[in-house]
Amino acid sequence: MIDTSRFPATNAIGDFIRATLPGPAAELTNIVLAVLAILTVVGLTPVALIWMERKVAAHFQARLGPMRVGYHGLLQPLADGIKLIFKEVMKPEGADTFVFFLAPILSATASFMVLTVIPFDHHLQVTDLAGGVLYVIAVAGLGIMGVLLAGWSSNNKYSLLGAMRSGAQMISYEISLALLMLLIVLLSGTASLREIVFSQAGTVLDWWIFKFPLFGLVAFVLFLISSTAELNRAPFDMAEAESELTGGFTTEYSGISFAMFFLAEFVNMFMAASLTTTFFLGGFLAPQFGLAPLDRVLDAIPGFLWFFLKSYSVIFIYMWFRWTFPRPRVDQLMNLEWKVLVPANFFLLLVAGLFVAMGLV
Amino acid sequence: MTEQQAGLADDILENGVAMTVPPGFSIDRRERHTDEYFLNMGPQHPSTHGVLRLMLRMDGENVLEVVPHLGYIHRGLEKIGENQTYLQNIHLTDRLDYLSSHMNNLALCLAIEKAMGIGVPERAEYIRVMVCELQRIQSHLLWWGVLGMDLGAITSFLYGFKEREMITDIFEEMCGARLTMNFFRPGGSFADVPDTFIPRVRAVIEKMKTAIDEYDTLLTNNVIMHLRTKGIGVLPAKTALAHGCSGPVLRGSGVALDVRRSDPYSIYHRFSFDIPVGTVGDCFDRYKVRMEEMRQSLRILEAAAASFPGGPYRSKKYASYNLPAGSYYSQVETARGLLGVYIEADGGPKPHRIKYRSPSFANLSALNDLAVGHKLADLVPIIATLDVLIPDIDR
Amino acid sequence: MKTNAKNTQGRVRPVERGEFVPDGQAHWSLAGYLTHLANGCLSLVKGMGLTFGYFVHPGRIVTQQYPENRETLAMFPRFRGRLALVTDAASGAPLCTACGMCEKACPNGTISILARRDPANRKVLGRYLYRFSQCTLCNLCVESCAFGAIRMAQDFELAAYDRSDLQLVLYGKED
Amino acid sequence: MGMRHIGYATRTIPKFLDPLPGGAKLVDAIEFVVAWARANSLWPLIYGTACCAMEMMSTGSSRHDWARFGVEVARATPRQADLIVLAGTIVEKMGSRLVTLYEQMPGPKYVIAMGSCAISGGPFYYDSYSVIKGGDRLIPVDVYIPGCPPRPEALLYGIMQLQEKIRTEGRRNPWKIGTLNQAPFGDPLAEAKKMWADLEKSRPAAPPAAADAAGGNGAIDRPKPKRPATEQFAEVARSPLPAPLLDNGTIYAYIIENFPEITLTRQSEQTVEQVRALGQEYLLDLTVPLRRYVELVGFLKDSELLDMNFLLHVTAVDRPDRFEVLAHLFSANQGHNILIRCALDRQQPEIPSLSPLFAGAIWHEREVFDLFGIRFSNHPDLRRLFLEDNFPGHPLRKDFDDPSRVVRRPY
Repeated sequence: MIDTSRFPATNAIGDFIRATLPGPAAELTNIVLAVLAILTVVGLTPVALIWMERKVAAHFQARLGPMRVGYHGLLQPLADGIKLIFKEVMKPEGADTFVFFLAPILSATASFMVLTVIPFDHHLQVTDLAGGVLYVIAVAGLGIMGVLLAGWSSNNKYSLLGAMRSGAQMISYEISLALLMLLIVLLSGTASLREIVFSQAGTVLDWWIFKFPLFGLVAFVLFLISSTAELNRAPFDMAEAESELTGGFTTEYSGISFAMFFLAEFVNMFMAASLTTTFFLGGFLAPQFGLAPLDRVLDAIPGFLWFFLKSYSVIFIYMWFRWTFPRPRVDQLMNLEWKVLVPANFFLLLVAGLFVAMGLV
Repeated sequence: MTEQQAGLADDILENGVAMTVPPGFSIDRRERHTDEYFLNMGPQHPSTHGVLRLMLRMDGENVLEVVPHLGYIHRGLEKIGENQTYLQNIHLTDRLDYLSSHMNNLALCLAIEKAMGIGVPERAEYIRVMVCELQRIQSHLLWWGVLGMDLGAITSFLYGFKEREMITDIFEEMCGARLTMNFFRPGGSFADVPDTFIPRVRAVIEKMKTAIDEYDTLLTNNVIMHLRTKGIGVLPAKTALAHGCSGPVLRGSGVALDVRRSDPYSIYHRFSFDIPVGTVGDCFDRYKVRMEEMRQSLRILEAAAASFPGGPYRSKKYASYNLPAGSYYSQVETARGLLGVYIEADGGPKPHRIKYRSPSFANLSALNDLAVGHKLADLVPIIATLDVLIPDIDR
Repeated sequence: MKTNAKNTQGRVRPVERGEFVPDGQAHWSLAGYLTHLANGCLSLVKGMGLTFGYFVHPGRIVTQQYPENRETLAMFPRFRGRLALVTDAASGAPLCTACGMCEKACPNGTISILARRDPANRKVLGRYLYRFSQCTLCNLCVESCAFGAIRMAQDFELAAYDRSDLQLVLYGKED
Repeated sequence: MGMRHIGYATRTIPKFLDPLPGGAKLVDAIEFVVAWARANSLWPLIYGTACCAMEMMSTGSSRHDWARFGVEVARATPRQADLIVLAGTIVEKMGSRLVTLYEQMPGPKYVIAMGSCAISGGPFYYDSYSVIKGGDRLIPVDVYIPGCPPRPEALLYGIMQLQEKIRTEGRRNPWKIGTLNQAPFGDPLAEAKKMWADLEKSRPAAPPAAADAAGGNGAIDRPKPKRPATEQFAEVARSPLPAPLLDNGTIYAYIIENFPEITLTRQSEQTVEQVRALGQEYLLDLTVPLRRYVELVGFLKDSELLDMNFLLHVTAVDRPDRFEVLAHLFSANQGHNILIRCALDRQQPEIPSLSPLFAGAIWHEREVFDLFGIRFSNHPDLRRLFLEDNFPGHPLRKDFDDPSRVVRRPY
């Protein structure tokens, strides 16, 4: 085991509050602060990601992207956001009002709840559950509810088709995602996300992507594919599939309720990227190359910066996928899951079991 | 999307369940206990390429029957044409299949030339062939980009347009318009090509050679593309001929009908080019045929640019073009297939009847045969590889 | 297929269909399956390589920044932006003789030539109405003019808030 | 379009803030920010009917890249769109759908009419029985972009004009939505002529000097009309094209051998030599009696020699005393084509359908039924193809006239 004393679980602000305020009040204040911090992340991530998505897409496509709103279009997401908030909200005739407006909230909430267990840095984590992985699987599944309800309540055939596709897809891909998480749990011997990060301490080669020779890389790629599908992101955006279903489950949503789905999509993407980072890329740990002077420099950079750098790199890969590939058909997507990914995951799990039993990792 | 209730206004109700079937379907009334439902697609739908409207009889994601509804851009071009002189009609043909506007212009000019016995100078013939082949490439580039976009690969749309703009520039410099050219006249064209024409064409040929390889990397050789198009929308040669399909759709089904070869016009008979044909007749074959056609067009362009002659660009201008009474027909191979112009002249300056035999019209009529038994998502590559243009159908 | 005797250049050639997704139901074999899988993955990686190439080469960006490049943006000399009258260089008077050829040549009734009699009782141009809202910029009017009195101008920034602003009086604007 | 369309927040905020001291200033500030956001986040609806849609796509392409304005988020569903660019002609059948789309968009919503067709019907203003003469007869238009089609830069300029309009929107400059054009459409050409004649009549006979000052069209400094030298072109002889395998004479001889009652249309002589003399460019135009029409088409299709396996089109011609239905056949393998013509009674036009022979005839015959009102017996699905079921009359008949739809061209 590594020396965890280098990585205290508390941070200076929390410690200060605990020292100044009496017990329960301090805890409460700390919780409020943590929630606010997460909300800030949730609020700012989509803004950054929408800008990034549009600029990255543009540069993949030999064009410039937003240029005229702020410096290189930096204020573009802000304009979009304000516009959506001040737009008329419509509800189609025959829609189930309560469910129709509940669905986007549910969707946005689910993605935001997962972030509470993500270790952004060794002392920046709202709570470190012992069964953090289980919590992630459970809560991420809630997002499907939002999509299904949105499609069902819209009173539109396209919405319904989109929601059904999305439901089938997300439930299927949750299996391979869970299997891959299980793989990491098996390898690292813990289900706490913080502990999983610590299990990758050492050099770059100790990250699970490399530490589990070759198979780690395969698992990483599989995780990327499954999470793309789980995110309903192109090329696996069956649920929205603009050219087939106009807007999929969001067809009838306008204004702020559409903005919620939009927001959830980007927070989800960040969440998936942070899970990838945590499981495979050493989380908040600085990359170490075994060269003492360089390592010291890298280590001096705060962990959460490393975490965001790694997450955004993963997000870049998601975008890269999106702006390169055509979309498979919905049944081919299912084929991919059940005939390729699930068997491959079981195989990986088997190999991992052998590795662990033989003490190779 | 906008009219799910369309066609169901006079529902016959049976225990509160609507039993009426929208018009055009092969069944008379709904079955009470099946899961079939009707889905309206269009006229405003991203993958119907304009304002095509499809009524689908579906079972889950499976398409049982497709009924296309036309006329959402029927402008009555043939009626308007009866009230315009032949020269004015040329500018109306721009608006049939606006991605092949030069070829449309040419078809009408050929008919007028045939009727009045007007000859065309050598340089004008070269201009015609080159301009038409440029436009074929331009149209296929747009088709390729839009096909990719429909399949979810939006980047292909932008790559296709990148090269397309080069060709658009040639046209704009040559005749001042980017889309509705109105360039050809009986006996030639209204203006000579500028001096920069041949260098620009050479640049396009050079660029396209590498660009088509890029397209192959991005889409043609992409495994998802193969999964989406192979075995989808198989059109047997016999069905294709019965529907009067033409162009890449017919050639994709293995029938080597190309008007440029079988009923040559202008000076196409002097150029060497291959006719790519499909073997299976599915979306992928139609796709490959178009990709190959771009290469063959480059071949024609290369040969034409090498021997581009001087001389006049048009033969004698007439004050008015009064076709002698009679019936005249000419046909050309546009980017979408066989475009025919039939004129019934009464000796005056305006036609008694002008009829455009548009390729997309016949190609789309085979849609039901193609789509039945496939998934909703397969309609997208099927419509995209039919490459229909709705204003061309509706006229 | 029979072909015309004089027209035998080129040939009919079936297109290639590629191998890595087999047509129809291929016989299942593990080696074949894995090969197809590997080839498929390779094709995806190649596509990603292509787009990445564009991402890292800003030089390949073809975007023209329109409102910012107004100074350098020039239309081609033949560009048909809108109809304009040609005026005599010396006197500034239009060359138009109000003969009405362009009016007749226009397929869309875009042009109205409103003539009047000058004191010497000759027919002269009184007002030249150009319904830009209806114009298809087909160039037929310019071709029909025997006096070179009209031309296509290269303007393109012509958007208007009001429909009636698109009825242009090219000559003889009063009130 | 009333208050309902401007959104809940927009309506409520001033209500609460205005009474407060300095609240009006705050509302103005909010309005400024919101207007800025709206102007810079115009999501267009994917809507395009004809040519202009191609230029709209070009505007979205890498070269022009409307993403620079934040416009690239084109939505397929009207619920999320702010802007509808009327790209292309709007016909009657599409008109009602366009209004629905507009109503499905949440406010505030903006409309740009792109190109001549969307502004006024453009090339289809005269003589068209189906084109709506301007999109602003259906929905209020904010910006008009003339051109046919307008260049991408022109569309971008139009978008900038719209942004300008949105930015100045506020309580001091209330948003002026475009007006609906409800003026009855007439013939602008004739109207202009009439107005001018009236004006001329009312104009006092001015002395020559005054006329000069008024219009600058006096006799004195007017340039003499000069005809600039134009390029002269010589007549060119038609160059021969490769001949098809079968010449018209052979085809004609073969057909009349089997169908002696067939006649050559509009030819005085009816011999094979006459057909040969007409040359290869002559379209073989045969008139067949109604009773042998289908039989002839079937014969041509199945004939080993002629091999007419391709139906080009079925159409009709309106003659003063009769209808003529034309079936045009083509040999895909050999490249010759034949036009078959069959005269019909003008009162009760009915003819057997070719659909058992060619599946493609189904749509062609529906088109003829729609536009000419000719019935096809044993047709499987004889419905109108292009026009609404309740469209009065059959527009391609020469006697069709519908002043509520058609403006006749005056020349």
